[in-house]
Amino acid sequence: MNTGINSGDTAWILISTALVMLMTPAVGFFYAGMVRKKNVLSTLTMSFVLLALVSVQWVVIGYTLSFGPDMGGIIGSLKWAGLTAVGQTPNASYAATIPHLAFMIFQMMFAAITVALIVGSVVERMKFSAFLIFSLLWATLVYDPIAHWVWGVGGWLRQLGALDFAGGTVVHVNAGISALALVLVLGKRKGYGKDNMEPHNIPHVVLGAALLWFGWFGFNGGSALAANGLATSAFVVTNVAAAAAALTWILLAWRERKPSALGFATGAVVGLVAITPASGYVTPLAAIAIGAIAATCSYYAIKLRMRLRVDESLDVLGCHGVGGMVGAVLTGVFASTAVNAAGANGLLYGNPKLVLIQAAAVSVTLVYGFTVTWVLAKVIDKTIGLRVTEKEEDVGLDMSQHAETAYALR
Amino acid sequence: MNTGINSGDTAWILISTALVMLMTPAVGFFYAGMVRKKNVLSTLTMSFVLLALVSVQWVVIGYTLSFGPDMGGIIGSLKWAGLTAVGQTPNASYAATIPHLAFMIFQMMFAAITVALIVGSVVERMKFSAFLIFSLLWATLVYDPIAHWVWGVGGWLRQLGALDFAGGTVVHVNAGISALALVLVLGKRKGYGKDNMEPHNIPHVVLGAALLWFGWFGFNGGSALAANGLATSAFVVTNVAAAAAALTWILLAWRERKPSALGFATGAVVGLVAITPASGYVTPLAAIAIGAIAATCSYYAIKLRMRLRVDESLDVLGCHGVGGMVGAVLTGVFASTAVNAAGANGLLYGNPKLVLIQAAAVSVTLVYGFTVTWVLAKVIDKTIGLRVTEKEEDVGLDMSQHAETAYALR
Amino acid sequence: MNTGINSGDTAWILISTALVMLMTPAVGFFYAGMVRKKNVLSTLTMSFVLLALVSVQWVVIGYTLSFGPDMGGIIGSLKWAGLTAVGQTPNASYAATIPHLAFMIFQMMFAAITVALIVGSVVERMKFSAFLIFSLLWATLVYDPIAHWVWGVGGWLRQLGALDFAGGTVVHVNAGISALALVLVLGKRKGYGKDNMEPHNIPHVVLGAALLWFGWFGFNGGSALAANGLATSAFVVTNVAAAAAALTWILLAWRERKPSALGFATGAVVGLVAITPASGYVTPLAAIAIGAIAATCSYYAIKLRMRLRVDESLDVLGCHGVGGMVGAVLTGVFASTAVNAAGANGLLYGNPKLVLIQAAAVSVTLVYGFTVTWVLAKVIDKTIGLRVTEKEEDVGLDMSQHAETAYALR
Amino acid sequence: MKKIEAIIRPEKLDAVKEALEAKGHHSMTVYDVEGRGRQKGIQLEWRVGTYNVEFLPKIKMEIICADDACQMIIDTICAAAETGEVGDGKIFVSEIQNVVRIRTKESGKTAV
Amino acid sequence: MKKIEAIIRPEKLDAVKEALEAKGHHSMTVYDVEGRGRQKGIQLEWRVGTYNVEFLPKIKMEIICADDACQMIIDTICAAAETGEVGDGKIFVSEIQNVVRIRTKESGKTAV
Amino acid sequence: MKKIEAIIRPEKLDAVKEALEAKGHHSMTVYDVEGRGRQKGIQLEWRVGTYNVEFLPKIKMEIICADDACQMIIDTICAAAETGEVGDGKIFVSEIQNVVRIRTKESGKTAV
Ligand SMILES: Nc1ncnc2c1ncn2[C@@H]1O[C@H](COP(=O)(O)OP(=O)(O)O)[C@@H](O)[C@H]1O
Ligand SMILES: Nc1ncnc2c1ncn2[C@@H]1O[C@H](COP(=O)(O)OP(=O)(O)O)[C@@H](O)[C@H]1O
Ligand SMILES: Nc1ncnc2c1ncn2[C@@H]1O[C@H](COP(=O)(O)OP(=O)(O)O)[C@@H](O)[C@H]1O
Repeated sequence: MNTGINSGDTAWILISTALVMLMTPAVGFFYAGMVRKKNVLSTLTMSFVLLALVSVQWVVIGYTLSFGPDMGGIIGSLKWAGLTAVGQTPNASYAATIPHLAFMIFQMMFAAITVALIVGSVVERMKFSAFLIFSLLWATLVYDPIAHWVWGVGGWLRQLGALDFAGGTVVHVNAGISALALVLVLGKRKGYGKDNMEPHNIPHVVLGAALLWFGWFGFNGGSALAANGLATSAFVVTNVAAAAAALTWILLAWRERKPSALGFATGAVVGLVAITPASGYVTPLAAIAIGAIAATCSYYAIKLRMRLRVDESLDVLGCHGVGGMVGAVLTGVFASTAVNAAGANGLLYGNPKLVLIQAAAVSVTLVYGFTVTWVLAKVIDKTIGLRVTEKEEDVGLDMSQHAETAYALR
Repeated sequence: MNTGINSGDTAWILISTALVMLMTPAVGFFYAGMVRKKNVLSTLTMSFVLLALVSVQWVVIGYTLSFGPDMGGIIGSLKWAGLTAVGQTPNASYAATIPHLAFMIFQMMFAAITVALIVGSVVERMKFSAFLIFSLLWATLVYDPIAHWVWGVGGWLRQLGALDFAGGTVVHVNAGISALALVLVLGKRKGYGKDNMEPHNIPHVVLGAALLWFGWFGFNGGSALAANGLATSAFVVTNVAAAAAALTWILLAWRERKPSALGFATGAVVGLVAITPASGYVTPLAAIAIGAIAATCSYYAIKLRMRLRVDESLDVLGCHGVGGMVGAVLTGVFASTAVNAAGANGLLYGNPKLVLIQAAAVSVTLVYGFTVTWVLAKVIDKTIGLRVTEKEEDVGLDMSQHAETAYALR
Repeated sequence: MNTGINSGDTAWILISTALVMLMTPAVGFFYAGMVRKKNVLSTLTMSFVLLALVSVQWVVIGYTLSFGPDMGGIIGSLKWAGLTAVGQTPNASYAATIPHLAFMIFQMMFAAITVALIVGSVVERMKFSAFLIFSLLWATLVYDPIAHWVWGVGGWLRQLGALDFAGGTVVHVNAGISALALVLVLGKRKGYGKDNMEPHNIPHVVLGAALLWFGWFGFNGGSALAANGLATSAFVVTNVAAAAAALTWILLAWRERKPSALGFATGAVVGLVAITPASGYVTPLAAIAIGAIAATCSYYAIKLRMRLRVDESLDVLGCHGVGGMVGAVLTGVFASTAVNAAGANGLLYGNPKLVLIQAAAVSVTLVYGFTVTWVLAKVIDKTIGLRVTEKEEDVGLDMSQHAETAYALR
Repeated sequence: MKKIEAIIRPEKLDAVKEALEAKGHHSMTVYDVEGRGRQKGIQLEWRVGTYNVEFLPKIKMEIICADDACQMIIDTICAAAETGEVGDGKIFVSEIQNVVRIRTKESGKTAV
Repeated sequence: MKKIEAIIRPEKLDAVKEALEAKGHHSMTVYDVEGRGRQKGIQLEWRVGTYNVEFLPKIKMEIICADDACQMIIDTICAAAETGEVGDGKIFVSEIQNVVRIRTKESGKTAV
Repeated sequence: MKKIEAIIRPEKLDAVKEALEAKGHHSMTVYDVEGRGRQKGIQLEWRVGTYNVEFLPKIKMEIICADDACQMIIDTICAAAETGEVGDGKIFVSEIQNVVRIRTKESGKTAV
């Protein structure tokens, strides 16, 4: 009955999918802890709703655009719309030993979390309706094409030989640059740089970070699409890079003042981001280096962003964009066919060209992601408007968008 | 050594069991966020304690009553009491490729969560001691028999051909109707409809919903009892139905006022409930329909309940009962042997009879669950009393039942 | 390519590793809920940071010291430093069907959580810098050697025939006794026994306990290093012992006053601890006995500790030390080769000698753990100092060590 | 004008609010406080045994009213907040010199 | 000396603080309260339908000041806290007999 | 009768409570507030760099007492709450016209 299905691989991909699913609400808690009390539910809901929204979009059209039969290297055809022909038997081009549906839903969770990452930049001021429309369009017009280019059979970046094991460019660089584009249209929060904008609940941030770390084992480990040595290797380097980055971050902060919980959590996430593209190609020692370098770059990038007074509020670009770029480029440095025969050697193993290919893939994502997002944001802004009114912003989005308050006094 | 044990299937059932275990404290957080601050720990503890209580009950007697050698289609014999003869080798009648103990503990978690669902109806006023006694009796006299009828080898509803992949009737309809019966005896909360009964911490509700969604992959996916195409299919439709229901719910609310976080979380859970009986038999597109229909029914059912001023406090019947019924009946509509050869075709595939069988299984559960629960509740009420005193209710159950307060000021 | 790798076993060990990883932040929440509001982030960070710190230590030197080629039964050589020779193919001496890296990272998580357990004794007063240095040294000088003795190929306690399935002595007895030694040097909290030291957020404690219970399935179930009957058996007894212990605890408390959420959560953890060494060797009924006995011992041990006015603040010794000792000794009583042919029979099955061997292994751990920790603590105290200043303690460690406050008012 | 500060049991808030409402008084400001008085602390459950909490949760209700409404309000609160056990709370009365309604800038009695 | 107690909308805190700062007044104490007044309760979303919340979140600001600064402070608060809609809040003024600075034990006007 | 409102450092609550207890004064009501005064805001750690918090956590303690106990209580609080650094807080004293004990309806001095 199970034509070629391996139960161990299937178990691993299913549980990995569940782990990645958890990351979407987890990123909600990670972000919600950093906003003011009046915007907690808004932030949580903006993340969590994407799991719902993108799940339906993916079934209807997203999966076929991203992974459906290739049309000119650019996009998938509509042949798999509504999951027609996507069933319980494997699709060998993507994963020969698990049901095609398992590959489909694993990828679905990637699409959902990617959109959810963008939330971090627009918290505390974006209209819920506009956000839903933006997300639907962004998933369809930005995420799906890029996913096709990098991972789809026939996708042009894949042909080029770019390595992106679990989504450094597709997910993180993409979300980071799009977050910037969106925020440039949306504008700063009222009172930014003047009013008190304290993180209201840092334990929520820590909870989010813990669940993200946990979920990331599925994100990277699952990207091997089998429960084998490669999955294990990806799992190991994921953990080690997160560890190295978190330690690096608190040491950088300590040099200047104090090592904070917020910094620790941020560093961990940056490490997880940075190892994502590299996770199927590098050794544990390389992972330590990648984590440490990415944390340093991200740390100073956020410093710069703050000095420029851009209210890219929770640093999606600074964490995910920068982390993803550093990771993608360092994949070009540290990749080794000793880890993954199906990969390639990087600079350190005598193949400097890989760095260029990686940089090219990053650049394409930056340009495409920024441009399309900016246009999308402008169009929505001119039509239904991106932002809540000033008064709604004052009162808070929990009340104005959802008619709720997160915490009652009794 | 492992006679016929498949490691992939075993890994999947073990992790699924862990996922379902997490649902019991998760439902505690889901509920606890909706009560007043003075009843938080009471609500959390009432849920979580059932994991402990039912685990021991299940080992001693519950498993053998539910799944032990059949006696007349009605109940299991006591041959497997204390797990005698339940060991590391598979029991082929239930699951041929995993240890019998794995099947046993997977089912244990279902029994625990089912009782925990009922908590939602009695929060803020039921005596902890009475609740423990009720739960023990209910698990033994209501859950175990119904589980035997539907899932036990030789169970009479199973013979009838009723389809209940992961517990739409056994778990959800059963918990929902029993919650109603219990509450009719227990009575309303003091001040219901007059005093302020704001949900005290909606992030807790969101956390609970996120963990429930996560855990439900084990609930439904694990019910395939193997890591195969069917498990994958169940996993996929679970996610999709939850997504569709959550979106439907916030759209319904939006038409009237605002889309709330509380509504989103509720909708997601209703979708998860509704797909439960259907999850091994339907396609992803059918799952979208099931989610959307169930959310609509549940939405209006709760409206009705509120208009009737019945204090079935957190709508166990409205969410789980209604969701379960809709799901069970729609299984009769959408089931397809193309998804699961061991299932049956439903109305849409030319077999209207299945709808009737499904409705019959639901009705039996409604009648049995309601009657026995009502009698149980009456007996406990007349003997030790179901309710705390008025003063204890005023002060809150955290203080009066547990001598604790959930949050200290410093 | 996968020489002898079993995908089901690998899937199980990877997910078990992820589950154990989650336990480190989980223990952070478990502890953080019990401290005052001014020390929440300090407590959370002290736990979570160990995941990062020990992960790097383990890659560099910890794994090779613990599991590397044996030197005289005492310690591993440095041959596997930096994970040299630890790759994707199995190491048959440890686990023949999973990648060596999978075994490595599974064990890494054990090292991390063990150090994190100690946090409970020193909360609200230990300097963050001193804590990091202590942890690094303790992991290297205490944990790694003991892990080698008990689990390393050639380790002398392993040769002796001591049974410790998942770390009763290595992890729990070790952490418990070391916590005591550390606290004897560190001293009481200012105002201990006089000032108000209410647990500030009991839902955090419940969340921590729920995630610990969830993660423990990986801890014990994963210790079978395969997805088979033994893993299932370990999984089952883990759940049952936790259940029995939690129930026992609230019954003990109820006899005296009230059954609290805090007591329930504590009891559950003690049950999980106690079954840890026994989990691969005993039946579910024995697990009920072990859980109930351990809960009782631990309950009265903590009572005694409080009467002695030792500020071993969150009872690492009382919960983990006592639970681990009871579990280790009862393994000697209840172990049966019917459960695990590779184990041994205990007292009840005609082999009283096993009790002595178990007691010996416990004693060695007590003596070694206490002595080395005490010396370590003294050295750090005399050099950089273990404790924050009195003023820093007054203001709280969140502010003084991390320049943060956990919760903002708005 | 007078300021009435009533410290009451948290569980009595709804009853007091409704009693005042019934007497036609609607406006008030409330907040959570902790108090010590004749009522000794309470024992709460620790993991094992108990610990003592000396500050008990109370609610403070502040009402600004015209001089002639003062006694009625005090009586109403007393009646609704009483249980007869230690810890029922206290009412403090003081003088307010002026009241300003921010919205309209009215001041004095008409602003109450 | 006077005590000014202003009950304002939470979202106006920053504006009021800055307005006072601009007028040279820096010191104050604030806390969260809940209030009822002319403003009717608000309807919040339940899972289905809504429920009514009668106590609305407000912030109470307390300022002790010299008699002659009092009117200026009141005016500044009124100007900054006003939206013109019901619920803007109120200001209560009362007499303070003495002020002591804990650090220096100064008392009276110099301690304000 | 007098009302003493003391704004103190949160970490000094236990010390002040014990000092008053030692002097025989037991009753009080406390709550969390945030304050600004001479003490400048503090810098807290953000993910990178810091942000400024202008309102600092303080505790407000309210004690109603007979006129003759007033000075003793003020002195005791001052002694126990002082650190000598900016931010130690202030004490405000005002007049209370009446006190009512809800439980017994006693009023005036005997109710304090
Ligand atoms: N002298 C006081 N100063 C300030 N608050 C007081 C004073 N006396 C009582 N309170 C407040 O009133 C509450 C109830 O007082 P208590 O003496 O316990 O009860 P009762 O008035 O019934 O004897 C206390 O918890 C405290 O908040
Ligand atoms: N008499 C009063 N006593 C105590 N607090 C009051 C009183 N009147 C108003 N308040 C406080 O002022 C707030 C605003 O009052 P409200 O009547 O709603 O607005 P407005 O003053 O704009 O008409 C209330 O929420 C309440 O906290
Ligand atoms: N004029 C005032 N009005 C209201 N509260 C004040 C006033 N002055 C000081 N406070 C309160 O007292 C606290 C301590 O005052 P601060 O000036 O910082 O310290 P110090 O009194 O030691 O100079 C402040 O945080 C504030 O809560």
